[in-house]
Amino acid sequence: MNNLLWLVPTLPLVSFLILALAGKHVSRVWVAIIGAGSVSLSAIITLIIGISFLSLPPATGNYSQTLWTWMQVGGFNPKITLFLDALSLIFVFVITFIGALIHIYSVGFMADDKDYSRFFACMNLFVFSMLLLVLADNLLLLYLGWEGVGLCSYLLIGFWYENPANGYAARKAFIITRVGDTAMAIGLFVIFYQFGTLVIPDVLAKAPILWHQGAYMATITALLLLAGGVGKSAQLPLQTWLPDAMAGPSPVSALIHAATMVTAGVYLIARMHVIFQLSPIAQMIVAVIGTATLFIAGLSALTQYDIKRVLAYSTISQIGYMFLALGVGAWTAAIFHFVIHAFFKALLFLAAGAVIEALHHEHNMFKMGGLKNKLPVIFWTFLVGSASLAALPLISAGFYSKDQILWYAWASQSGNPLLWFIALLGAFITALYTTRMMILVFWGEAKTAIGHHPGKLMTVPLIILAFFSLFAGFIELPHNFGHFTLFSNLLHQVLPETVLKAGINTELQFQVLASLSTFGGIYLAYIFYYKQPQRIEKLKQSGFAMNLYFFWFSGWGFDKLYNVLIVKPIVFIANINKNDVVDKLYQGITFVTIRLYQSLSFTQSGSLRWYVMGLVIGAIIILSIQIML
Amino acid sequence: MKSSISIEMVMLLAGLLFVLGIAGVIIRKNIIFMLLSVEVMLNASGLAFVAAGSRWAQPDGQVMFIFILAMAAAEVSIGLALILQIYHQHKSLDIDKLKEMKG
Amino acid sequence: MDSVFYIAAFVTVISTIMVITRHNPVHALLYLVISLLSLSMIFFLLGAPFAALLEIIIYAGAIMVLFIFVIMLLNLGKETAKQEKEWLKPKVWIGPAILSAILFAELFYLIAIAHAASYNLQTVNPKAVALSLFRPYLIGVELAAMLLMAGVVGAAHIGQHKKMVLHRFLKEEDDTL
Amino acid sequence: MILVYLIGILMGGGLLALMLGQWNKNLSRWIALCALSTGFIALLFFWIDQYRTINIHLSNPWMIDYRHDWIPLFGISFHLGIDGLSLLLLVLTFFLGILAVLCSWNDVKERVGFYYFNLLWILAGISGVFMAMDLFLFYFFWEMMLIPMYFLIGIWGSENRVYAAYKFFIFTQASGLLMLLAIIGLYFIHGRNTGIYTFNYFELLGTAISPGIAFWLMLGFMIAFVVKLPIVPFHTWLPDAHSEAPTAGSLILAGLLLKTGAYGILRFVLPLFPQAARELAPWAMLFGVIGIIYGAILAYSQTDLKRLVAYTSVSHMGFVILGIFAFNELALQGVVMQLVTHAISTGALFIMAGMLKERLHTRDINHMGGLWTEMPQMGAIAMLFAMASLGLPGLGNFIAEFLILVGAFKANVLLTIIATIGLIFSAIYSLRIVQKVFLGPSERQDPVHDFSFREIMVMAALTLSIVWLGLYPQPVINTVKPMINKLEYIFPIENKNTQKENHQATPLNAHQYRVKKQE
Repeated sequence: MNNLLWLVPTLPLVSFLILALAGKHVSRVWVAIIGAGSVSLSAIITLIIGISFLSLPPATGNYSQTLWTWMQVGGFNPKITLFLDALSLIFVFVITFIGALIHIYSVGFMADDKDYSRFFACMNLFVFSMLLLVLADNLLLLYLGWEGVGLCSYLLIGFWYENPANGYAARKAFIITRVGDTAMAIGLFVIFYQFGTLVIPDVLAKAPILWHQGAYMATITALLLLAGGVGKSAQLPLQTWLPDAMAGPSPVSALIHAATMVTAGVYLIARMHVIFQLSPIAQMIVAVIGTATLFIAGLSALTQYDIKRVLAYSTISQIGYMFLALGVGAWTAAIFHFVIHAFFKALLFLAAGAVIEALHHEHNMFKMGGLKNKLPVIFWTFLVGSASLAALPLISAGFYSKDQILWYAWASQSGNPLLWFIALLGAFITALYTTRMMILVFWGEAKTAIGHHPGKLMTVPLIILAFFSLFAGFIELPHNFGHFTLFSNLLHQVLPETVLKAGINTELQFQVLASLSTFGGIYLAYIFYYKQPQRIEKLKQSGFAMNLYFFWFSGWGFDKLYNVLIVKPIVFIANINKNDVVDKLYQGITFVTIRLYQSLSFTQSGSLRWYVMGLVIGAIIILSIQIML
Repeated sequence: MKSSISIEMVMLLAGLLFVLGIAGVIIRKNIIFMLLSVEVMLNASGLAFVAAGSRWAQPDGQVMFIFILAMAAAEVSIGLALILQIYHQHKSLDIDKLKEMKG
Repeated sequence: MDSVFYIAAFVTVISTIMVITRHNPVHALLYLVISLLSLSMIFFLLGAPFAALLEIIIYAGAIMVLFIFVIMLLNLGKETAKQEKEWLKPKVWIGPAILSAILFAELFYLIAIAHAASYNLQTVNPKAVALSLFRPYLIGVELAAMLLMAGVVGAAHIGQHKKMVLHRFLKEEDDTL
Repeated sequence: MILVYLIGILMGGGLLALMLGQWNKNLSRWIALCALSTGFIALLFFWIDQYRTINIHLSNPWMIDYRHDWIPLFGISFHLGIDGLSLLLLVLTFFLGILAVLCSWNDVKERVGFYYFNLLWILAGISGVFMAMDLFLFYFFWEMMLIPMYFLIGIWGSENRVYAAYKFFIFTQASGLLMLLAIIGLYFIHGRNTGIYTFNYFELLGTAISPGIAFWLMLGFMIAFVVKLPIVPFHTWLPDAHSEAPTAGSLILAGLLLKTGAYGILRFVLPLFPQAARELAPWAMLFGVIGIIYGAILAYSQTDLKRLVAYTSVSHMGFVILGIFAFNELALQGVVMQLVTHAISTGALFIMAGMLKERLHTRDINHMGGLWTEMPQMGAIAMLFAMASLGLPGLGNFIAEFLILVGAFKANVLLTIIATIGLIFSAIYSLRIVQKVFLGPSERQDPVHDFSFREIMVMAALTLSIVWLGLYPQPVINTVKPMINKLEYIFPIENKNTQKENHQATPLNAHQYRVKKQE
């Protein structure tokens, strides 16, 4: 099955080329078939490869296929090699499967858009780059996928280019992720000079030999890679771009800003786990960043009125959970949460997209309402997604993945109670804003009329995703629910076991605490937004609450901070130096020469007597020199 | 007949005349006076040539003097013609009137 | 012999100073003639009789006459003398005078310190001059001839009274004088 | 002999175009085109058969040599010779030459014959510069490429073209004269040492010069090349020259004239004065990095499209200097890649800027906007080349910049980090171009037509080459390998062993690792 591997990324690439080059001359039906078809085909091929991978696992634990040597310069010869092992199999499966569903959905969603072929071209290019990122065997190829993904997110966020705000959001996304990419590039240089190669398996093999535990270089490299991951996965310092990235169409937000691209950072850290294990400080920083982000993003999500921005902040928060899991060494839990999160977040975004389209592109949740019986399918699928997001115990898949992270945050070797407590608080806030969203959108009286009912093409993917959001959790049950850990057995071929603290046994208590926090969140939201809305009016009076509201609403003021700290100075320098101060230097030279020649020409006064006088003075000077010598 | 005038004295005289000529050219504003002073300067140089010639008993001095004379004659004729023309156009012989050739 | 030389030198210097200081052009011209005559006297003393004669005939005789013609032609009489008076205010000539004084001082100093031995001057008879004139300096003579021809042609051309054509809408200059 | 034919075709073509230009304009265009295409095809065949035997003569980089005495008295000979680098840049010259002729097909109306005469003679000068193996001849061609470019900018430029032409000419000429001084100094020193007075490059290579003089001679050469390859203090002629030059002119200016500077450093400064070059290295790298950041910030603040693209090439050339003075194989390969890919990507941006000026009659990006709706093809291609200029992996520029940065990282870590930060700025200005020109609301009333067939051909050629260089740059790298190995031979700092051992690693496992690496 090894030789089929190259088909998975090339199919989307081929369909991208077809659509990009001949997009205009192909009818809309064919565009849909090529666009969605290619991704579904590669999903099917992935299934085939996956089955063969699981049924008879290869000896080396991975499939590897070298297409050609990218370049050969002295000691540096990266090859274009596709490398599939357990970790990348899961990622490829998620990307292609959810990608296919989203493509099918967007056939219906983008039906009346005029740039139909350009949309599918960019989406296919995105799937290709993401697959390349995940299947890359050396860091340079990974970097190629990394930047390709950044490019596609830029193209798709700014898809409706008439409105300059979309263009601005797209550029903001690209530049902030580019900051992260540059840090990662420097990390690549350090790795190359430490190990002489960029091939990931070699790097991971040589790292423990060359660096001892807690080595200074290990921490530097880990932090640089983390910076790259933080940029792409919109974690703490560089998370301001994701809420603005909601300017793109909903399928884009679903695919790129929920399921796949934003988790590229998680993949990178999981893939380079050896380096992170070598420097506990770096791993602790990953955990801290994860926790801080989940807390901040959770609170910001609480105050948003635009349905897509709520989901954006919730994505940042959930990825914070994954970073927390990676930070405390719960590698499999992070990947498990990634898979589950991909399902229910894609579902939520697609359902939100359907709601927005039904209400004539109305984004403000407070103007929606009463859709429960008008859009039943959307309601039920949205309910399942929210339940999974809020981690409703036992039923939803979200519970199993998030509960595992909470458990390891406490029980793992490098976990500590503070991280666990904030994570618990985060779970409570998540439940709060999810229920708030549900109530505002589906209950209460309808404020805007339904314009257009979503077609079959849009509802079928929703139902499939809803099914997975419910039942996908059962492939990894906690210990006390019967030892059924299919998922982590697969992953332990690649990622190390999570080392637990000694003498920890009662997981049950933590599960109960987690479910209590979820129920508490749901109940509180129910009280505030359904039972007694007047409580909110009372809250609005108190000045402090309103300041807090605006502070959280603006994403804890990061946007203003970066604006003042970075954007203003550069724009200022650019404006004052518009026509090149160095040029002034040369204009100065010309000015001096002109001034000089003018003063000399003044001596040509034209009067004969002045010239003879000059003659005499010259003679005197010459004679005096003669005398002196 | 031998004469024992020392050559420096003659050179001194020529120098003095030359300087007086230059002074004349600078001081006077009337073109004719300037031309006259130029004539004085020419004579001074002629004197110097002749003195040198006689000092080394070479005819070259006097030959040069003759050339100076020829040149002086030509120069004066053109100079005077110019003066006529200037007087004709500008109605005055003031040198400062002729200022067009300025930088 | 020396005394004659000194007298002649003295006369030349005084008459040259008179030339550059007179207001009336005719007076200046006459003083110049005197200076030329005393100069030819010095030439004679220097043993260059041919040069002395030439000086008198050509220089004093021909060129000075030309000057007189021009002065007569432009009838520079009393009013030019008066005009010269206010042109020659001390403010005008002090600067140049000082300059030429400095120049003379330097010349004097340079010539004085030369103190070459005072050989007696030999006379160079006209025959020797004529011989060298037409043997080694033959080209020089022809050139001088061409120079004179140029002088004549130049003077004739410049002297013409052309009708002064100014630009058509400037004032029309009629052909007087 | 092929070398003489190449220059001969160009010069002859130029003259022919000039003479026939009077009768009908179209003829001189076709002459220029077929002169260039014959040259290009000849070169391609030459490259292919050289490429087959490339790894056999890895030691001797010189492929072909043609020598004929010109002024034997002073030891000046008409000595042409090419190695990997010159061959590559020659192919680039003819390739861009063809594109220049194609893209100025009907936007030059008056004096067409003289226009193509100038164009071809610039190319002849440039190919002469890349081939000259005799310093005097090198200087001759260096001047020869200058004058027609002055005419090109001065006659067919836009508004204040005279100012720009003067500035360009004075800058290059003044620095060129300094180089002449250095050449003559070298000539005499060599003559005094060895008794034979010659300008031949190979003999001058071995001259023993005292470090002091060597430094000054090297500076003489460096000034000429640094002004040509604009490094920040001397770059101010480039934006003016570019914003006023006609499309073909700025294409040649950006694509080729800047490369002669880098070529000069690689050919003359490093081999002739290795010790002095090593002394200058830290300073040169510093100026390179300043160039990158300064060029980027200025590019960000421009409103004139061509000026903006000119400042981007100042920024990219900063990378070249950084790479050259890192003295290791990776960086040098990166430099050569950067020369080729920068020529293509900036050339494409200039062609499009020219097309926009032709259609909208303005270069000011504030008056443009929303052109994507009317010109989707140009929008897509502009997006591609903007991405190329910000170094998107998968396109040529990324390979070049990555190699340079990896190479420079070994030489000087801090400067490389600052240079990598420069990459962020390159992202900012590239995206600004696309946003201001193609995206956003469109307020144009009169319709603007998209690419014509000829323009599609030009753009397709450029896109194919940039993508090919991005995905499979090996042919370019192999062609230049012999030349760079020879350069390596001159700079034997520790870059022979690939890794600088990490000082924390305990000696035991470091040794262990080395042993492991051997088997």
